[in-house]
Amino acid sequence: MFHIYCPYCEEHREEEEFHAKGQAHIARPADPDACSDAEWGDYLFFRDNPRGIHHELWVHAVGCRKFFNITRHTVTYAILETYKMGEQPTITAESLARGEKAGNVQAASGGQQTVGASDAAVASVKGAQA
Amino acid sequence: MSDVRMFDSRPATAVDAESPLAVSNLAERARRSAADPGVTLRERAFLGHLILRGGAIVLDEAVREVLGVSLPARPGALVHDADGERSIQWLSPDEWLVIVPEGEAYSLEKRLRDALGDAHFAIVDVSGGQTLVELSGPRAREVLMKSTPYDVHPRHFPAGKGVTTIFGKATAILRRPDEDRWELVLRRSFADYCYRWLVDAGEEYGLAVEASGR
Amino acid sequence: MQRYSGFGLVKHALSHHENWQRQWRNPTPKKEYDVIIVGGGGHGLATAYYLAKEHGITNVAVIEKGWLGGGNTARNTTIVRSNYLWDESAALYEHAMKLWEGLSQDINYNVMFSQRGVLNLGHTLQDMRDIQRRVNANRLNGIDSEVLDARGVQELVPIMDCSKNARYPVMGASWQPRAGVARHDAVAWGYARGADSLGVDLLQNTEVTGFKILDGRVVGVHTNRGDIGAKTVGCVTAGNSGVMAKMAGFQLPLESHPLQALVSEPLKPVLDTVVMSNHVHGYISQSDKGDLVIGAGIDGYNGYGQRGSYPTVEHTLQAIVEMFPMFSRVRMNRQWGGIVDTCPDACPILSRTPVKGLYFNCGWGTGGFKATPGSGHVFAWSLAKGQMHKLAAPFSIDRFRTGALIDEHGAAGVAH
Amino acid sequence: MSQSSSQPNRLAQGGRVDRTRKLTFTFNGKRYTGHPGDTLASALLANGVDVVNRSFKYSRPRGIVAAGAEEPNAVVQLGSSEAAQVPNVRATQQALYDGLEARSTNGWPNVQRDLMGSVGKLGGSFMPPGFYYKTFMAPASMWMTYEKYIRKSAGLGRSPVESDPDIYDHMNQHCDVLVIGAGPAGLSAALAAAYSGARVILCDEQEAMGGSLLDSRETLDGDTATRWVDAAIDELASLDNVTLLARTTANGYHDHNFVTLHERRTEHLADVAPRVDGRRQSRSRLHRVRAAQVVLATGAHERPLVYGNNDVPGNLLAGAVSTYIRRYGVAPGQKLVLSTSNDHGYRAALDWQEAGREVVAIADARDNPDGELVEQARAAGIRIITGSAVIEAKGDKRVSGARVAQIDIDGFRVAGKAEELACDTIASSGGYSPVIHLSSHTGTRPVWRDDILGFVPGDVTGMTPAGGAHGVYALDAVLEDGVAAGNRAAEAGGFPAASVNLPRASAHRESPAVALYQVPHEKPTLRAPKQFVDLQNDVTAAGIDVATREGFESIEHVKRYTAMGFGTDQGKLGNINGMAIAARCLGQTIPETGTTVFRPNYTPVTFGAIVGRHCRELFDPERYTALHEWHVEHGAEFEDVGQWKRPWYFPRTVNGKKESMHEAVARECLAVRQGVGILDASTLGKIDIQGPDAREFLGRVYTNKWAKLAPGRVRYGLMCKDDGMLMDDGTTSCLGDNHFLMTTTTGGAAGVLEWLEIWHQTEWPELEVYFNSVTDHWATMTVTGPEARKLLAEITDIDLDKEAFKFMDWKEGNVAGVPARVFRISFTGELAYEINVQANYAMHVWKTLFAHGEKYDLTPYGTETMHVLRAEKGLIIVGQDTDGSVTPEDLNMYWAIGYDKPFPWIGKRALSRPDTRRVDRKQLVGLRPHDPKVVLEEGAQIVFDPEQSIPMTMVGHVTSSYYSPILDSGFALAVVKGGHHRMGETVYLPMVDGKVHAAEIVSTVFYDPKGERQHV
Repeated sequence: MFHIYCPYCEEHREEEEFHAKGQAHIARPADPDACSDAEWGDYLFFRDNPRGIHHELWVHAVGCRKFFNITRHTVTYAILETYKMGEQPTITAESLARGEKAGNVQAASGGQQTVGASDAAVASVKGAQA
Repeated sequence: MSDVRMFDSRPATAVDAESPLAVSNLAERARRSAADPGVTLRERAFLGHLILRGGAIVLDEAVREVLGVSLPARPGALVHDADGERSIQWLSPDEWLVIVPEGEAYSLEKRLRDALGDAHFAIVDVSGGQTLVELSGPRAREVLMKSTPYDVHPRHFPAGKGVTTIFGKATAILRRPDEDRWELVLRRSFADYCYRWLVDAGEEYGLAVEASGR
Repeated sequence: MQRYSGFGLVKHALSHHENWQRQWRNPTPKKEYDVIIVGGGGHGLATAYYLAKEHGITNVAVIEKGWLGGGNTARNTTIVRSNYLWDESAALYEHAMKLWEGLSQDINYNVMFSQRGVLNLGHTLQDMRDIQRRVNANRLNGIDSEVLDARGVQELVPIMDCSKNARYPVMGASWQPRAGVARHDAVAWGYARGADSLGVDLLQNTEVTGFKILDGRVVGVHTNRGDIGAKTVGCVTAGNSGVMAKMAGFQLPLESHPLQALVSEPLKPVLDTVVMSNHVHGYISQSDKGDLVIGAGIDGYNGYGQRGSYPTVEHTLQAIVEMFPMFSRVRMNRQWGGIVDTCPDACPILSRTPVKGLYFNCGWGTGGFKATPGSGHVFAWSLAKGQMHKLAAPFSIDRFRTGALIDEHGAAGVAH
Repeated sequence: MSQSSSQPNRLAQGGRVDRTRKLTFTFNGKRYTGHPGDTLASALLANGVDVVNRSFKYSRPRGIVAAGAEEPNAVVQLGSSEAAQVPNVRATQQALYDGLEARSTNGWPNVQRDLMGSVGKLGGSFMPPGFYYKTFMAPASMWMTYEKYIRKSAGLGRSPVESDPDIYDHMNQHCDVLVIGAGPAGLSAALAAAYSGARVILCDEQEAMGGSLLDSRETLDGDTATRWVDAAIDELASLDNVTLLARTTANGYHDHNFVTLHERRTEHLADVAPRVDGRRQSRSRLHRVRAAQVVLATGAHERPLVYGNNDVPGNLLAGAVSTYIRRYGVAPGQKLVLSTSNDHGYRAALDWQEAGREVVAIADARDNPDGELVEQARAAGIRIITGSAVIEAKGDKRVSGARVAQIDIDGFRVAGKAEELACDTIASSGGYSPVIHLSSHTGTRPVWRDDILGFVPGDVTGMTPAGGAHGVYALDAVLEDGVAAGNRAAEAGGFPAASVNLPRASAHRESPAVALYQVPHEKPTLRAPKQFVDLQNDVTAAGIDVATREGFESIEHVKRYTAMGFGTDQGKLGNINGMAIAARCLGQTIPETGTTVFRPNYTPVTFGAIVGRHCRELFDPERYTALHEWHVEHGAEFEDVGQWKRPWYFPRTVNGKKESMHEAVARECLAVRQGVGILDASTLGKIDIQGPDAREFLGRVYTNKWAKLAPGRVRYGLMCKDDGMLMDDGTTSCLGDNHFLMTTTTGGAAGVLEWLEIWHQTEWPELEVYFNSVTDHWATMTVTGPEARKLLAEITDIDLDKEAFKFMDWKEGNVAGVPARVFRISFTGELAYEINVQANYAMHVWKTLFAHGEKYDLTPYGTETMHVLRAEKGLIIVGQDTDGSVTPEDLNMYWAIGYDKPFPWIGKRALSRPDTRRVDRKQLVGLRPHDPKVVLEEGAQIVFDPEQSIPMTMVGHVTSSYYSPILDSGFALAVVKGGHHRMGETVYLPMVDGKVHAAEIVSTVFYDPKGERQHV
């Protein structure tokens, strides 16, 4: 069972309070009528589904009811970062592939301590990427 | 905001009212209370409950002016006014729960609205939709540990804190107004379930129920 | 191929079992095959078997990154049924059911297909409407299916709590007598042995690391044991299908989720049918070894970890004890997780892809095991003919762009 | 030493049992005695009970092998009454209590004279691994019969057939450091972490804490080790930052350091939990622990050696022999032969001799052992046969001898002539396997270490192994390792490292162990006497050999083909041996062969404990409206709608006879159509929406237009997902220009609120609007029927004049003296008022309505009547008439679709996809059965041609179908392909019983098609 840092409640809470809502950062096309059927189908249904780093949308359903994003490894289940709506991840598959240091794993503001972002976790992430 | 319709839900003349736990018949259970209870349960019915929505900066001044306390801006914070009768609790970055004595909700909402003027905010009366249950006694914390996955250890849950979390299979707001008491704010439709859960969880410690008076 | 029989067993016993042949070879990869199947689970092995047996295509390799049948084939709760709501699904699963019925004899490997019947319980009025709808559709599709009331359920499963006291009393059920369970590992091994004996190369510990694509057409695969050429590649990799699609340069409408299951300690026979409840959310049967085999729900997040979250197990056992209060003192021995690739409409994908010659068979979600023979059979036909089998055609990827979903979620709506 | 006559193997002294008190118990119906402090296993051994079970596959007699969680054989059925039955209890972990009743789980007619045993003896050779896969295939029709007998002979214990009399519960725990295992490593780790100030939980699965120290020969500070254990536990118990959990097994290690601990609270007392001060207590408790750090101090399990007939009762683990002697004061035999690959095994021989029993010989696989314990044995005059091992046990129901021979380990052969030694007990030790099960649960792979001949835990974030769990075995090193681990864990949580005054332990000189798993026999493995690897599942070395010959080369294949490790002991004894044998057969090393992933649970846990209190009336919340008590008092039958209990119908008792549902619903329907009825509609979801952009937001999430809805007005709306499929419907009222009250379906309430929030928070945060649930705040009473106005007028100050208060208006005022919002919306087609009051006053208003309603025969009705009335009007129920594949167009609700709204509202784009544009989509229509007496079955499938053969082409199905009392006929709603263009056509409904109903496609509105009645 995950232990998830809610960036709004500013503390770790049990997974039971949250619901996963699928891949994050999927914007609704601004002009749906201009989308082809294929584009609309892509928006509705097609997802990255990576084995590795996944940015995903969660909601603190039994809590502050806020939606936020989690960067999580889909094999180790290590949560590398949680961040608010409107923010961008500081850890991505690409950043880890570039070998950026664990120091970057800490989010900048407000004690938004990332979970499982120990050297070991990041190393294992890198290992899984290799 | 002038384009919002306020509604005073309380009758001008007294009529019979039933709290969410009326169906649970606390009075009957109170007669079977343990002699030396490890945990005591009491409903504080008919209080005024308001949900306050808006940005902290927008709301703070109005709350200070009307309630005489500053808006608790830290997540999980719970503050009371000077005589301890009125409280305001952080629920989310743009949401607070205000609990006041019976009959005060409407006038409070009105005063807040006046103070807030044209700002973007919302106030919603939910007095009929929830009730407050108080737990006390040396084993109260263990009853809570059986009921919620949230850490209720004093190091983690000092007085002056409140959270929305899981309670059994329902949701509740759990607060700690002071060292000796815990408060549960329960949704009306789940109140009987939560009450039965508490009675079951508390049985082994010796449970006392105090029927609520107004 | 050594034929298996009771007589053979006696003969082998007399020679102290020293003369059993390998059930399959451990071949060196060839440079090129007519068809490569990526994924050595039940579906992939069945595809290879039927390619060889029914279409005479034996220059085939099954490439498996781990051990044969090591994915969801080894991790599911082995329920086999065909009482699906929509015509397209029903036809495909019933096709599988007919193959199940003769499978042990066909492949000379006892897959222990036990037609002990499956009950799908209804606990609300809407459940019962959905059951009636499904049973009526099943009957007109030629699938054995009936509606039982609570008393009928109680007669079939005397140990279940069918009283009005339950939180969600059993109101009735659908009942498919031909449905049942099978021995999951044996399905993979049996198909493997059958395919191998027809000349198929089963390449274990061989991982596909990419597809060789020339002018939009697949010409082979890259593997950790070198490149292997092929004119046709069928990808049957269940939970990893999204990863494979990415290698080939396209996306799929799939999400891979953990699906958990658990077993009790072995018990003397106590439950003779399969009982499933969507509403209280748990399903249960008893294996021939005596374990209660219990299925849990899908975890809400994407996961390739072959494990899920503990609350899912808690909720499942709550459901089981709600239905069978007497199992409260039975003990849970082991839990595990599989990786299920789920489609938005809870139906599989059997489809061509944007890459010519590359076909995908995936998205089976929680329904994969029961479809194994049918899936392999129609996929083999499709690979052999270069066009999708008529039972597979509705399950094209295109449906997510045209909107022609086959929504098996459909039967589960909200109620007033 | 003398021995008690009733317990022939009980030593006169020693051990931690209380000989002054006797406990009586029965095993297989025979009475025995034991003492407090005994396990069932130690008491059985004390009483000289050799055969405790029959094996699973071959029905061979089996005895106790181990003293703890790794025991594979002594799996018994416990319980003195039917409801208290517990299957598959490990006798080695069951504390003895007075009155305990246990039985063997296998053996017919009994374990001593088992008929299957002879079958097993003969049949054993016909049952190689994969036996079932190769047989029982002909004829195909016989499989179900074969299976019946296979099932009968399988299984261990039996489930009770009565409900559990006991209760269980959960405790959610949080700590800085969770220490698993209270042996020397765990105790010292807990002390260090506790002194640092961290919140510590220390748990241990055994009846007493102390682990290996409880039966250790070693001294600490010159005193017995148990003295230090007692002091350490006292110290920990005195600290308020420490929670001690005895009899508590860590059974599952989940993500992010979530660990489940199973505390057996009463199983050592009785088979049904006794009451305390008259209060029920839980039989066991599951602690759900979230630990910042975990110290894994789970110790190690001893590995037996694999030799011929190593399953005959009297073959034990060497460590278990020591445990029984030193902890329980039981010597399980008279004459011992020890076979060992290491120094540690020698302790069994020394303990045995000190207990006054005869050590016949020690067969040491090493050529020149010279460790301290070896010297002690030599000094004690024990015969040591070096370079040798027991290659075969003799005996049937008890060991009668051991064949010992020189062995060539590298050549895997017997190097000399075997000598047969008479004995009744063979102890074996092949070294230790660290207990790594828990760390494996997290998905981490264990790592093989050649220096300790075992797997150690892989890395887990936030987990530190200590002591035997990662191959540290010398006591002084273990204690120090524990302190280091405890400190490391505490420091990770920001606590300062603490020093612990460790007791002095003496260091011992050891001679290195040798890697020995399967012992060679004169005959090749396939022809040798059975050499058991997994005793519970009857997996032999030969079975593994055959599996590898057949091409099962992955260890997972070997496991699955032979069933190795799938027992209730999960291969604690046998897995490493099995892996070593497979590795040898395949010509690989053990790490090349790999290990298998252990899964939760470490030891089995009752379903009840996992369920906790989430059962019976607390299985799932029952949600009540404010009027629930009235409904109960008035005899309502209830329908489960989500978690709500809603009145389904209100049967009256007329002349002592209770109405059927059909009768009650017919009466309720007519009451509404002809008089006045009342419905508790409080369960509908209600969402308060405030903000300057509220109206804009509604326009985006509903399909229809909201721009012009004036305050005081109400509108019905449809909500779609972006795939164009209907997800919810309801009315929304304009309370003020910036203030709306949305209603949702009962089942959709939570989902719709989340739906609004997700769009607001993720896509349109710039819109100024707030959503709040007010579902529970308001109670809603629908008063409907031609007499509704008259009734309501009696108790309200609202002007109900039809011009002043029109259909789809809402008004404020008092009802029964209570402030109310009243909405003129109708789900029945009749004149209707939905009265909303604050829920605390609902009962007063409801009762007042009835007080005044008597003269109008005010009739309460439930959901069934509501359904009939709305269906007569063609009003849909989302989830019944729709199913996630239905668009508003399919429902012919073009009037509620704002194609030209400026914002591309949710669901709009999808309506122009090829599939949603199809003209032959399934569309909602009415069906009028040709025979008006027929009420079509809901879910009946529709065909155009009833004569076709199966499989038929189905074109739709019935979604709602009722008898209409007002029309005195059956009627239905259905979806039919292209139905909107097929009005008047006849369709057919072939039923299960062979009947085929014919029905005409008609409008969905069956009653009052012009809608005049609701406008009065």
